[in-house]
Amino acid sequence: MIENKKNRRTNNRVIITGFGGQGIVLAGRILGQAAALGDRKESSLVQSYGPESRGGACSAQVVISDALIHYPYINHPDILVCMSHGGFEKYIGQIVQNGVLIFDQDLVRASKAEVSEIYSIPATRMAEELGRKMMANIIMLGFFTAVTKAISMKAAQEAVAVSVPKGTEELNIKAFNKGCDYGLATLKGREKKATGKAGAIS
Amino acid sequence: MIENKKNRRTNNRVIITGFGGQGIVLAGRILGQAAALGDRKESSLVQSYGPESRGGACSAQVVISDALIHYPYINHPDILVCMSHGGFEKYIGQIVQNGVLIFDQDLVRASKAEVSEIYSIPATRMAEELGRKMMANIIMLGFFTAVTKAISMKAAQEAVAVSVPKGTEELNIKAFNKGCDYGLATLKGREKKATGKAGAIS
Amino acid sequence: MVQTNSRLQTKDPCHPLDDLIRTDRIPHIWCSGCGIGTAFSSCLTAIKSTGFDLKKFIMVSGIGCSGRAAGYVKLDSFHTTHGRAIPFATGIKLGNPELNVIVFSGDGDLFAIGGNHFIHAARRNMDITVICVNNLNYGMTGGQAAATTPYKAKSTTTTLGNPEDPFNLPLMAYASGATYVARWTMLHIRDLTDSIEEALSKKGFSFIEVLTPCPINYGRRNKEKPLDTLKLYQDNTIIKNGANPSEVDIDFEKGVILGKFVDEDRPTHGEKYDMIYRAVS
Amino acid sequence: MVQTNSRLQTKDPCHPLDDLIRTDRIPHIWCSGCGIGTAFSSCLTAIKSTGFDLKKFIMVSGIGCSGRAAGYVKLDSFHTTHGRAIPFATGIKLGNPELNVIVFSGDGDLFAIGGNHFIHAARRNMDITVICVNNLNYGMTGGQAAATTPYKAKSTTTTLGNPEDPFNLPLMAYASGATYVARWTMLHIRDLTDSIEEALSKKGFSFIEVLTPCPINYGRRNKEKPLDTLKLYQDNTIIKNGANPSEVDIDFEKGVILGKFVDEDRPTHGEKYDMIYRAVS
Amino acid sequence: MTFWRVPLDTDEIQATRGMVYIFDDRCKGCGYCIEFCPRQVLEFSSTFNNKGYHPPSVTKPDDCVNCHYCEIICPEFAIYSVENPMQAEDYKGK
Amino acid sequence: MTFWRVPLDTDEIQATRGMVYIFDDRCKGCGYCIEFCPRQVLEFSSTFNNKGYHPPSVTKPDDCVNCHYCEIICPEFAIYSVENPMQAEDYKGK
Amino acid sequence: MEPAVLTGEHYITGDVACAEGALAAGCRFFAGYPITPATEIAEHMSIRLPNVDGTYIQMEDEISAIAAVLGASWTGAKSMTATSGPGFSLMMENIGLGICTETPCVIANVQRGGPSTGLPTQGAQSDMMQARWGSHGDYEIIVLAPSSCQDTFYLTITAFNLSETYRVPVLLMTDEIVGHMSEKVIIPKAHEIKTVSRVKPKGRKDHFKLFKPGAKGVAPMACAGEGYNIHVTGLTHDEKGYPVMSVDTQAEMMERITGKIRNNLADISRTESYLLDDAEIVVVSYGVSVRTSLAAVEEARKLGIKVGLLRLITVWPFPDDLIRNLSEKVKGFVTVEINLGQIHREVQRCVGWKVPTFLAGHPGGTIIPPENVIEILKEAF
Amino acid sequence: MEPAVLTGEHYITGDVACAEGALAAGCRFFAGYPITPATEIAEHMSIRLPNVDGTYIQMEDEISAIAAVLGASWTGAKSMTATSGPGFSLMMENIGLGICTETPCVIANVQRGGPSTGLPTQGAQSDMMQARWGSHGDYEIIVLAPSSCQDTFYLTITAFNLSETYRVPVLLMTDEIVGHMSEKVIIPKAHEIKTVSRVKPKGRKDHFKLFKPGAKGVAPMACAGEGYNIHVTGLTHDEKGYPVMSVDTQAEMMERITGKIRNNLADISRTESYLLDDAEIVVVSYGVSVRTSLAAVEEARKLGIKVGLLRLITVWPFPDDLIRNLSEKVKGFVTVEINLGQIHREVQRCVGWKVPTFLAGHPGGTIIPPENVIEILKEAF
Ligand SMILES: Cc1ncc(C[n+]2csc(CCOP(=O)(O)OP(=O)(O)O)c2C)c(N)n1
Ligand SMILES: Cc1ncc(C[n+]2csc(CCOP(=O)(O)OP(=O)(O)O)c2C)c(N)n1
Ligand code: SF4
Ligand code: SF4
Ligand code: SF4
Ligand code: SF4
Ligand code: SF4
Ligand code: SF4
Ligand SMILES: [Mg+2]
Ligand SMILES: [Mg+2]
Repeated sequence: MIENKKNRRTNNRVIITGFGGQGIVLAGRILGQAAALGDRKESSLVQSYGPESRGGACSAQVVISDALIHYPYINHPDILVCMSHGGFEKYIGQIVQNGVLIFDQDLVRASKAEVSEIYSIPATRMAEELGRKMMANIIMLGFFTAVTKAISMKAAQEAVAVSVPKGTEELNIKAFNKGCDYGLATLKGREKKATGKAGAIS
Repeated sequence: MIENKKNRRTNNRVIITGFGGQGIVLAGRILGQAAALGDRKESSLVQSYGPESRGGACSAQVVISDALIHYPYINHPDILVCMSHGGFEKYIGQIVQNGVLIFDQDLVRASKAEVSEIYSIPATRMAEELGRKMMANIIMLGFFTAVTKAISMKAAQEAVAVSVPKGTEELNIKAFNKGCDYGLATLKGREKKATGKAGAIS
Repeated sequence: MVQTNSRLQTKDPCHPLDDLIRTDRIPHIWCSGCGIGTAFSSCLTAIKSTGFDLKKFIMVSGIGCSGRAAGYVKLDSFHTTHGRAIPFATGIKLGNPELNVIVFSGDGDLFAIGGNHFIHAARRNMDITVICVNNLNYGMTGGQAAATTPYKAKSTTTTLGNPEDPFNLPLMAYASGATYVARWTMLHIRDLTDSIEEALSKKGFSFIEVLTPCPINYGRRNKEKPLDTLKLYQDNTIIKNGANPSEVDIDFEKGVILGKFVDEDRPTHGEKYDMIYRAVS
Repeated sequence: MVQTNSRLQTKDPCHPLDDLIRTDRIPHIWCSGCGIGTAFSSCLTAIKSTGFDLKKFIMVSGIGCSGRAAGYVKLDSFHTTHGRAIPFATGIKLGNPELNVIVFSGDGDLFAIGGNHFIHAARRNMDITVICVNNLNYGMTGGQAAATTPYKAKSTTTTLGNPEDPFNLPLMAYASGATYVARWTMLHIRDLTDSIEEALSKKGFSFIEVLTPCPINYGRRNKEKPLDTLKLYQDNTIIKNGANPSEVDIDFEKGVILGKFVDEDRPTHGEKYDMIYRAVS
Repeated sequence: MTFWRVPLDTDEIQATRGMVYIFDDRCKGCGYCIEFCPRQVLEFSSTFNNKGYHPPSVTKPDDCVNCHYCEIICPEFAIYSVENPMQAEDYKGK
Repeated sequence: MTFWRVPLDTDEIQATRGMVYIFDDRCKGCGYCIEFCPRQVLEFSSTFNNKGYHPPSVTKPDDCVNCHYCEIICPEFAIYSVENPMQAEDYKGK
Repeated sequence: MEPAVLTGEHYITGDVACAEGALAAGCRFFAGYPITPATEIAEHMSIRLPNVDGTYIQMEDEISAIAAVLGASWTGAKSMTATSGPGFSLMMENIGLGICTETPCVIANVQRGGPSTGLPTQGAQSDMMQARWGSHGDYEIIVLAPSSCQDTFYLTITAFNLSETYRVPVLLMTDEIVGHMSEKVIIPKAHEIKTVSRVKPKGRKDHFKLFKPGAKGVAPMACAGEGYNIHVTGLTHDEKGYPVMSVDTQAEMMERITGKIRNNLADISRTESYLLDDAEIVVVSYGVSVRTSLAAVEEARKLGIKVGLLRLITVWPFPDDLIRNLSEKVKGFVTVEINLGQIHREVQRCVGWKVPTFLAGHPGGTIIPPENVIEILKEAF
Repeated sequence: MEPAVLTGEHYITGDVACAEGALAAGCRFFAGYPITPATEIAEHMSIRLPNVDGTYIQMEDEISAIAAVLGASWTGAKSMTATSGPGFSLMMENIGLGICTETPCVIANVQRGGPSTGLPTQGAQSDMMQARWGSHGDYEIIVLAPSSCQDTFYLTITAFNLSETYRVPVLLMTDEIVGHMSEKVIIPKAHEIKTVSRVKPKGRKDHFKLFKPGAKGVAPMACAGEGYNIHVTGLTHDEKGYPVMSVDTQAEMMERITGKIRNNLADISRTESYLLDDAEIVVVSYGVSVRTSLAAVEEARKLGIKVGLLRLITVWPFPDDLIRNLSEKVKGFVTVEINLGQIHREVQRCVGWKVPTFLAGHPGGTIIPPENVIEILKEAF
């Protein structure tokens, strides 16, 4: 599994899911934009949401590809990002064999998930600590970028900066970096563990 | 010509024409109704009028027939009744060879008409004399009934009685009879003339 | 044929408003005794009196007898759909704010099917002048009850009497935000003309109700000959400028209040839009 | 999970209004802090208080967040098209005059697209009760300016401020002919409930405006947290029954006037129709 | 009912001498000009116009004060008045 | 700002003892009941409900006067109060 | 109270016949807005309805008229409105609501020349495709076209019956010519008139599902005030009537509202044929153009042309199979209609390119003259 | 003043791309009424228009929105509105006025699931027949369907250009999926964008006829305030614009308003083909379903199925001849669209029964999965 990381695929189908009001679609848009404008790939984002302005199930599907994207919907995500338990339950069965699951550890009870690669972060809690609960999505995006490398850090940060409300750029970049750092730390921890383990085995 | 009279055809295509406000369509309806309900024939009435409530060109086309009427429009009227000069000019060219022309002599200048059988009556003037200018149509109808015999007198009077506003039945029947009398007198006059003429020739 | 009482007849006698009407379409469709023509003529006189560039006057009508006005005025003129003259006029005004936009239409058009557009244009203080020919019924379709038909009046759809109460149009205009509101009858021609001229010269949403006879459809069913109606206009009206709009409902028994009821200055939609949205270059 | 402060917990705790809501559809779609739920709940309490047969109450809504109410009430209920709740309700009332018909809908639904139906139903004095949840914007579509949005307020379509002035809804209702007109906020719950009960018990066209927060769309863009809005409702309102409707426009700086403004008795549409058209056997 | 004969704004109008022009074929015979002329200058003619209406005719030419009321009340643009440059005397003897 | 704590109709409501019921999963954590309870009976709980909101919890059970204000202001049908048949004494010692 | 069924012989217009047909069918609510040439239906209803314990209201526009009709229908009253092109266009959104909520009602469109204000006092048949496709979204609808005054009387009854049977708005597409023409109309005795009313639910009120299909795929209909606590919405909804925003619920709902029409074609589709048995050429027509067609067919037969007439009484759902089958046997088709070829397209679609298809049409203002048809028959075959 | 053409690369939704396309085409007036999923077009226009000296107004409903658009167009401003199904239905009457008065303007319909309120936040393509037939009376109209955000940008420009060229309302039929999806959109330099404006009259103002056809059968257009004393009516009118209630004038007017579209098919009709040269089966599609179709065609080719794609960029006027000609060469057709077979009917009509035609469709809520198409391709051929 971990070997993959260095050689991360450049075509990715990402589903981000959560509640209305968490900024799921914005996260998807930043991701797509980073890929398309920053990393100069093709990318498409489709969203799905219900009649509720807040609290309803909501998802963003981002396809990142080197080739032109015909069909923008995702039946089997390579990467699934969950910010609600409902979203997790809905999509977890569809993830590809060697897919990646990322979730907010306070909002999702992902115990039973059978996914090869799993990352979690207390994004909402961290956002609350920053005093901006609605920046959980940006923290998550930082984390996502760090652990998946589906988009470049630079592209991601640039996309964050132009996508958030004027005046909040700095705070959002800070939130992004927080998520990012958490991701890098997680990776480091795992590498260590893996090395340790490998060491133990070899 | 005059011989025809006794043997008046029972299928008639009648066009009545005039201005909006003269009761042209009502006259047509009474005629059609008399034929259909009184004389138990088939009859249809189609009307044509413009955007004006008053004063615009207006016509009623009544087909009276022993057989079911498919096509209710009239290209070539057997009988043309004119209560405006405009209507006269529009339809006079379409009248059948041995058709009948009837007109209000104060409103139509029918000098040049090449029709075999022609009758005229000062219906509007007579109505004005009755103090009810808007009964000119009923006077005309009485005249029409008398000279054409296209509908029976009884059917016509019944139809008048049920078609006019409540309370005005009597006055209208009176008007109808006035027109009728005028028609009978006209016929008589012609017969005399014809006899005289015939006498003169023979 | 033209008659005159003078030996000195001008060669080509020409009605003083002939330059503002499409003479090739005259006589118009309005019935004998119909008051729309008088209201229309008054409006044309008012347009002239403003002295503004005639090229910049636009008349918009909806559908109805009154709505035919747009077809007779020799200005740029629009005969739109039933009830939609005001939003169409709104588009014209916004598309080219230099134009003076007059809506000339009927009570049914403006207040039955078109009522919503009226109240919203008034609310926005859209800079247009609306002249409503109120003949108390739908003339064009043959005399059905309208939202202005008096309680218990007869019409083809209320043969035993109208069970509904009519709107008080000046009150509706005032409540919606109109900055100029007046009512006249077609008999009060000079007042009417002055009022229209004043409304045209004033910025903002102006509304003028003109009572007119519809002898053919309303009059006939309610036992009013044309001259009877004009007599009502003469005898049973009271001119009371500044009257409270809530007290001017139409009741010919009490007497109908005429006059200018509202004349306020508030920024127009265009002024507010420009101020908020175009201030920054 | 149900919490309580009592040891004596009833076995099946049940909200006192559960019999009037479709509990299988709860939680509803309204956002946290949205005031529609409170206005709705107040309406249900009022319905109960009348003591009338619940089978005979009908709720009709248009489209919008507020319009979702019809989907949650356990009465015969109709969620119609945007703006058309009132004419739909009119059909119900005329089809079966025994029914008590309540229209519960939003300001956009009732006064933007639906404004014409409102004024005409009021004019007719149609015997229905209209409750307008006024959250100063179109909540459902994401917070565009409405015909109730204050001048210069922010919305997704007026990002620099609304260039239009809002309607004064009670004035509009009064000017159109409503026989009962009141305004409350969702914080004045007991007044509101009493008012709705009164309106339901009264014949004729009744109109109640309820100010409610839309924290997500209106509040967020105009820097009002939910509790800020409620504080405005508490601090900057003045209860003044019988106030002149033309003086109750909404201005939180001056103070917003609440209360019952109109309470008149006029024959309803049904009464007049019956009198004129059904008197003769 | 002489009241009928006084137009609503007679006072304001300065009395001069008027020439009235009538377009017979525009007229629909409503009679408003006749009824409201303050000087009873007009009467229905007996002739019919193209549309079958009786247009007004000028029966008291000398009495016209050019008040324009016939002109402005006419719904048909069928009548108007202009100031008469001739002296009243000119009419005499006609 | 104690003013905040007085509901608009406190006067009218007769003070008795109340039992409050809270449906956690209906609550959307708006805090209106908490803010407007005249006796500060309620506070936000720290737990999350199904939808991720913090429903109120009863922190001063004895103070509830069964004024129903929490019940009627709640937009979610998530809280209500009933009269408490128990004596105040019963709570003591809990 | 007057009798609702005016048994006897009458000489009346198509519009009045429509109103009398409605009353005979049990219509007790009419909401309308005046428009030429449909106004006379409203006017007649305004006089007659209160005398048969019904209610007439003139609304502020056509949108509110159709909305009120839907509302009244939900109280159990058989309801209708009548309009012409411009008003019909305005009704489109709420016709969709009627379809989606399966609300029985009848809408008469007395067609006049279009587009836009067009020719208000002159006839046309140019709203026929609009009748089928004028509201947004997919749906099926029932459309009938009368060709005489007598026919208008009966088809109005049929319209109500189909509407009640299938819980669907039914459109009566008449036109200015038939609407304004007068003919003898014979109204039979009340008991001779077959009227149908919606199926009412049985069983427990609390388990009732307002949109659960019963016989013929049509759900029994509870009404307002009957204690079922019904909920009715124009959102995509399940059998209970509750909104569910899902592709599956959408598919199920669409199957319900289109299936009940598509699967009952034999019951809904009505045609009449004249001299069709040995015909080599088929004239297809409907509404007032049938009169032209009959005249033309009779005339052409005299000229020795083997032509017959297929009259569509039900224009929608379109009798695809019937026309397709006919096309196997004949040499060609002529569609006669007062428009630029709306139903002609459908004939073409069903015929394929197997045999030639012609149109005798024009864009409105008057009936098609029989000569136009005969000319085509002579030249083309 | 901001630049109207935001040259550069953007990651934006189809709705925003539509708004930017409009601005780039020269649109300076927008009147709208919010409705999901079209609201974002209005929102974007509300911000952008005043900065390019244009005007945005939110009207009280969709009827007034389209009326204002028509009014503004007559002042010379390129004008548009945007809506979705329910609002589109409400606009039908005044779209007819636009057609009848030959008023250029663009109406975007971001389609969602119908009928009625349906599925407001979910996509469909089920207003395609309504786009053609939704207003009363006969007419022709131009309808374009974009399938990506970039495409939406360009087709909005095309919509304005065609609208100005032919003096006709042009409908941009997009859908929730494209409208709400985000993709890279490249906006070229202003001078690289070809925009067309209506032909203005020359010559004497007093002899000008507002509806007298010029080049391509389209009359040069004078606007309000230019001194031509124009008269514009929705009644049947002559070349001068004056109402004339006659069958002949109706025929002439109809020839003008339909002829200018029918006779310029080659210029108006736009299609794209993919792998069609050797195709035995033709997938016909438009709008967002083209994406499904492309995916399906590529997949099917891998399976050895000789299939190609015909994409309709202009859906109406329908390319009858193109499809008919294709039908001579291939074994069958599959129409892919998110509805119950609206354009499929047209394909059938053009193909006749020559070769089989299939539909890959469903009644809305989401895009058609490519698998559905492949299944048909595998099973049927
Ligand atoms: C959408 C629509 N509905 C109805 C009509 C029919 N119609 C034409 S004019 C009119 C009423 C006109 O009344 P009003 O505006 O008062 O004008 P008036 O004829 O009285 O001057 C109606 C209902 C129409 N043309 N369009
Ligand atoms: C004909 C039509 N136009 C537009 C819409 C979109 N729409 C749905 S709700 C709404 C506004 C609702 O505002 P309001 O009535 O104030 O309700 P709120 O959501 O604020 O409670 C709009 C414009 C629609 N559904 N139908
Ligand atoms: S019908 Fe009435 S309003 Fe219309 S022109 Fe005649 S008199 Fe005037
Ligand atoms: S968007 Fe506003 S009105 Fe709608 S539910 Fe949320 S808070 Fe309430
Ligand atoms: S101008 Fe006309 S109204 Fe005045 S006096 Fe002369 S004729 Fe009479
Ligand atoms: S007012 Fe005009 S239309 Fe009437 S009679 Fe006098 S001239 Fe004729
Ligand atoms: S009933 Fe509710 S609001 Fe009142 S005191 Fe008790 S907890 Fe507080
Ligand atoms: S008022 Fe209701 S929703 Fe709000 S916090 Fe209290 S219980 Fe929860
Ligand atoms: Mg009127
Ligand atoms: Mg609102």
